[in-house]
Amino acid sequence: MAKFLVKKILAMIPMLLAISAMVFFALELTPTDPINYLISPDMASSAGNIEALRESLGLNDPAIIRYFRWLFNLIRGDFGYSIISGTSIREIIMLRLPATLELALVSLVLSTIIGIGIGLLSAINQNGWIDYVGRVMGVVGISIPQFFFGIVVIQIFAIQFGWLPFGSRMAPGQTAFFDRLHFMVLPAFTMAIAMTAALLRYTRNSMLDVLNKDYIKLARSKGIPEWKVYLKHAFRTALRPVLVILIFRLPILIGGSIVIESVFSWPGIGSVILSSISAGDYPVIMVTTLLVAAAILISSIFVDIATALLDPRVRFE
Amino acid sequence: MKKRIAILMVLLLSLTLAACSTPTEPDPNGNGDQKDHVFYVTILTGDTTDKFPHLWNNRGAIFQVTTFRSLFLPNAELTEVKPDLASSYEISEDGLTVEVVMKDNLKWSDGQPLTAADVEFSIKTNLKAAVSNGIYTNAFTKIEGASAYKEGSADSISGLEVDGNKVTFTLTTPVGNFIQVLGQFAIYPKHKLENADPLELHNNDFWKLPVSNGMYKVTEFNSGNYFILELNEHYEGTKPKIEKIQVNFIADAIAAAQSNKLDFYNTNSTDQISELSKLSAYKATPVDILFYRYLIPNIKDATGKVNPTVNDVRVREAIIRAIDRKAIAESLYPSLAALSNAGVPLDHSAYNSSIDGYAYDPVKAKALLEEAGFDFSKTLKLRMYHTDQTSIDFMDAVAYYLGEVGITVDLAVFQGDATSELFQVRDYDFALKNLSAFGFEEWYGEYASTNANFRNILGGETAFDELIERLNASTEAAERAEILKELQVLEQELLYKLPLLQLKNVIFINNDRISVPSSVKFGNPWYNHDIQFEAWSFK
Amino acid sequence: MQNELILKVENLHTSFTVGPLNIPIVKGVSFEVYKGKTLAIVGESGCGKSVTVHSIVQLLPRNGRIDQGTVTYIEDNEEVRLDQLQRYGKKMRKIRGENIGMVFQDPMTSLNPVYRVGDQVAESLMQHFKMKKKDAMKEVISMLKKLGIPDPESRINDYPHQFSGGMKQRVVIATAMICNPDIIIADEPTTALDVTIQAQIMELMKELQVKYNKSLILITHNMGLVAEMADQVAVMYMGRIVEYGSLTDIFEHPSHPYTKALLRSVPVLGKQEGELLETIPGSTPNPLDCTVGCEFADRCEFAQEKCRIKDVPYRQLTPTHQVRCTLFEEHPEVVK
Amino acid sequence: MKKQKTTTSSMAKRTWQKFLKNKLAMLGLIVFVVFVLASLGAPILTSFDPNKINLANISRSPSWTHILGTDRLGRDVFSRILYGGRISIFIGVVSALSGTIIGVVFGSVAGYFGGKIDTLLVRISEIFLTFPQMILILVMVSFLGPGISNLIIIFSVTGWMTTFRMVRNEFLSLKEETYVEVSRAFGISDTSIMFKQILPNTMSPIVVAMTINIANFILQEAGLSFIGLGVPSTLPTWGNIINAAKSVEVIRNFWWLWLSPGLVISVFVLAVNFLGDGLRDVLDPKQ
Repeated sequence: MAKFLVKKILAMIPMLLAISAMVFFALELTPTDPINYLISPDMASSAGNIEALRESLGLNDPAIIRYFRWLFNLIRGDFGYSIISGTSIREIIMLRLPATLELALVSLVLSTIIGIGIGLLSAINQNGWIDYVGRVMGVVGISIPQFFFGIVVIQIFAIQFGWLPFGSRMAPGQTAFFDRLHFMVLPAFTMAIAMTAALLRYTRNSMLDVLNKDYIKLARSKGIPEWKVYLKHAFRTALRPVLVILIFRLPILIGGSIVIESVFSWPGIGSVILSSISAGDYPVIMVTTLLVAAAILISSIFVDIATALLDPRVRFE
Repeated sequence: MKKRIAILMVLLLSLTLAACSTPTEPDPNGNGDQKDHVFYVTILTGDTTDKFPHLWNNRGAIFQVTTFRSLFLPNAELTEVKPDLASSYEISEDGLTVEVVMKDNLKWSDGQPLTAADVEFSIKTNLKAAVSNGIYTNAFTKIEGASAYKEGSADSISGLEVDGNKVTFTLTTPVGNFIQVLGQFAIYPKHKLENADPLELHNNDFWKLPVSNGMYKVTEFNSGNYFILELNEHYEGTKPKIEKIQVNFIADAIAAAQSNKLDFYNTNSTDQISELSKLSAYKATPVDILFYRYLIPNIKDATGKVNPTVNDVRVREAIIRAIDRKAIAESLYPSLAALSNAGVPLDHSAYNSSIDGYAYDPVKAKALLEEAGFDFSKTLKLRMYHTDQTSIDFMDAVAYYLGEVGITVDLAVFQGDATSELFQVRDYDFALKNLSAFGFEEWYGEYASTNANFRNILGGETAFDELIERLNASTEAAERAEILKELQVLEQELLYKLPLLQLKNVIFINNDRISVPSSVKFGNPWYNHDIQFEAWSFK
Repeated sequence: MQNELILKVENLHTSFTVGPLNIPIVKGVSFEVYKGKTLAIVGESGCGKSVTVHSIVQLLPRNGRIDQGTVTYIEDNEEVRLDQLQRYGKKMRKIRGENIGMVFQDPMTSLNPVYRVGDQVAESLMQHFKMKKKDAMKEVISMLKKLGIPDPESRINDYPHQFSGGMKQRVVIATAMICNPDIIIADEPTTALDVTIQAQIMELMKELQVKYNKSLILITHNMGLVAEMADQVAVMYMGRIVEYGSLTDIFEHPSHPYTKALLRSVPVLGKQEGELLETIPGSTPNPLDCTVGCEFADRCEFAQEKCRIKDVPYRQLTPTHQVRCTLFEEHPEVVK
Repeated sequence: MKKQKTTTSSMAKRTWQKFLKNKLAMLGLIVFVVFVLASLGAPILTSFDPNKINLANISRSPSWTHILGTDRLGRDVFSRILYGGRISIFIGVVSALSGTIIGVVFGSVAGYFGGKIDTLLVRISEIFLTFPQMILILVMVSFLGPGISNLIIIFSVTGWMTTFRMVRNEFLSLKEETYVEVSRAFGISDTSIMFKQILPNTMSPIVVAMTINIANFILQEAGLSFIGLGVPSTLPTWGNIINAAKSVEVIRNFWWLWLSPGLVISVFVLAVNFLGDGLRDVLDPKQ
């Protein structure tokens, strides 16, 4: 297993290098002066000082040298600066990423429980009423725009009933987890909805697929109880493809958080990405993209591990 | 569908209940009685959230003016100054020598003495800093020897002398607002920042827990969440009644207001104004500030290459005449926007009422376009960098009005960052721009041939240069008014910028909790001025 | 040799619901299985052989349903009506695990890929005899040994994908045999295997059946296999048994044109599957199109008008031999 | 040959009958057609110009004149939704079409030729599949800029992978079939075999995937416009109309500004998805 992991991680490195090179040279193509990655022209005091900074930072060097310097800085955790606010990108990410991860994880858990649960029931009761409800839910969930769903729940639960706050991550200064739990309810549910629908559909299809397999028939022919057939024989095998999308969903949730965070004024990485794209803050866009790419590569390793754990055929290859 | 909704409702409900069953809203400062004696202010996340915002760019936030002082303290109009760190000043007759005397026994919040050396250090560092508001750079480069120091050919500034508690500035040309600029310029502690790189001063770790010189000092910094200001025992002035200020980094001011964690806030967003006005606790005070919203034409670049679409002044006049600025202002910014015809507001004493103002007149606009031989088959590129809904609505309306006189408009938001797009890439005919100005000098300074940015779109026209120089040098009110009137005639004639509106700012104070003396007058919230914070108290 | 009846199927009708349609798949099938004997059900794919046996053990897919008929299992002179039991009820499950073992067509897909082989074989022991895992494993090892799997002590910890096809089928047979059932239903047990392995597995099955006196229901389309294995033969076409008799009846006196056609196409053992159909003209009709008369009429060289217009009864040729064909109208009808 | 023709037409007839019986799919088809017709017939259904601002009449709630009210610039919301449908549906359909074409071409090439080009294309599709589509789209928007044609390009470039995989898999299995080998033996060109012989056999899953893609792209256009990075604000699209509803003030006070476009998007996308699912049920031989 350890060898397997090391191999996977080593295979990740050229991938990351390639992506980082793409990111860097894409950055080079943008119309922005690289000095703007450090100092917003609006805030700049004078051309002379900027030139001095440019020289002292080696921005006049050839691109290839700058690429490796940039890469080296990235590895050291120095991600550069936002053009717009002048803040270090590392600080931005350190501050905002936890908010997004928190939201993403909560909605991941929610949608996993609901999605897999209903998907399972739906498959077991194929063509029954649960299945019908589940299927309609599956389609409706991927059809309603997330932001619209968000607006609707804000209108109902925050404005009409006033039960829940309509935005933000916490009341000012109240950082304790339980003090701000109710801030998470609406965004987490809204975020979970599309994913629940997708998981539901996947689980249902995967289960139906497995239920048609001969080994289910064989299991039944052994005379074991139905629940055992479903949970022990069918679900465990059906879980593998579901798990794959489940883990791959985490980075996708970060992408999805862009809209959710905009609706709920959630101060996470999604709103950073959005505001940096609207403001043309390329360094932030690129670094976050790179991070998401890294996150995906890492989660693909997790997918491999999970698949290996679930499926001996993969483990013994 | 119904079932689905029902299931969702149940789930949402159960989570709601779970959330509510946790102890609701415990008073974080739980002293039993309902009032918590913390003054709540906010910074919107989106700004830097891991550091105290440095003061050489924006200076006017309430937590900035109460922590850091300048040599002088301006009034709300920013015209007169009171002593602050300095006790007095004197300007020579020719306006070239300025003598400032510091108060004695001043101390930083860490107990170290605050002396003229800190002033000298701050000005020298500012000249080398990469990030600084243009008003400081403009004023300080006029000090004798400043350029040599900046370029590194001299170790000290010959025109900046410190003698005990007296600082003497020798200027190369008179600077009309030198004292006002010193009234804004925040003094930094030399003993803390001496070894910092001026180019990256704004990112220095000093700002995580800065040593201050105002009424308050920063005592706790919780990155991304909040920081706490408490009384600075080394402050020599009147001790404020409010003992603690909490500055929260938040994403949404309305949410903070609804949770009663917002005592002071200022904004020019119509949505926020409308929402906050609905909360009975808040008292709104609109303030007139120099906040311009205007279209800039991309006429010609620094090498003289001309953009034929907008080069003809008749086209520019036609465009300003085609837009019903007044109707847009009234419907989109009710009671917040005023029509703007020039750099000087219409109700200002220096406004030149003889200028035309180019009122809404689509017929004339069409005639002008035809007269100028405008090519109606061409698409006019209209750009903006604003992403808030009101600005988008605003520009949609502008595009509509231009369409009404037969111009095909391509309206879009810039892809890149605003400054690069406006002055380097320059792929547009007209762009919407904002300017929040300290004084008229900044509005007119944009016309100067030396303006590093605008010379790229105005081609370095020198028509304004002489008047601008005179304005910069003049301190006398009547003389300034004369110059301003001339400038207005000139700008109206040349139309290098198309003024649309001026926006007010609205200050909201939580009237249920805070009492503010009636003598307090609010000015431009972006700049340092006396708000008598020491007299504010809890009700 | 007096035969002891162990399973009796009478007039079994099974249909599948597809959308709004109810498609009859098995139409009035009757046969008997005797202790220690082999019944072979032969026919082309899609003729309803598998559905018939799945109906017996109630392992039909969700949309399948027994419409009428009886399935009686006789254990120690006690008759159990399998068709009346609850599909996944306790009794039915007990019968499935303990009394009737099943071997499916494709060993590659019959074993759950994610569990160890030993666990899968032991599962029914633990379920039905409440055995401890350790004891169950001992049983499994000895069973695998009987079935000729080398080194069973270590192989029980392997996963299915580590076995070859033939070995997998032995494991499946072990699963079917482990609770010592009376009847083994083998649904085309060798179709998916290599030719040489086919022979081995069949030999093994024959040996087991004889040695332990099991009854075997063998489903196949391979007449060669039938000749080797069966005591009784039922020839099925389109959901009906068209001819039913002892091995000699069918091979020495084939009567139904379809049986004859099948025999003409008897391949040498191991001949390719596809070649069978080439000798019978036409293709299998849509089950929905066959409502009255003989389903084979369209492909039959002796077809007459009467084959198509009214129901064709079974005729008794000899006491052990029945056929459903209009060519034998001089023989008495089978009375049911 | 003649006989085959009758069987195909009876197949089509049976498929159509099956489709008619699928209530949800029929409902989807009807809603789809109604919305498309309503957008195309906008000038008949409303006399308001969707872009005509009327600053004297802003943010009015629904009335007989303005059945869905007016927006913050006094434009008629009903008219904007009708005209907006043209652009939103156009973007969805055209992007899905061009994405399908890319997927089909790549998929046929990869599946038919196999080898290195197959590995390369599969790798590329995997990268596109695993990367969050929203971020990918946003990054591309930040380089290409917003606008209808750019959106279509971006959607096509980021939405071809499902079709690609399907077509590739079909090709991989079909190219081994006898008729392909015979055609090859007769010297028929590769392109002709690919597009005339094999491709028709893969049509039904392609149609299903394309339908689902239409729904996806309409959702994505709405999402992008909602965050202000889609179609320029001067053009009405469903997303642009609801874009105005971001502030709490609008959500609280001007429900008609977000409820009607939101419902329109949801209902339309739902209809297309039902249609797609229905088509899958009807066309998929496995069912």
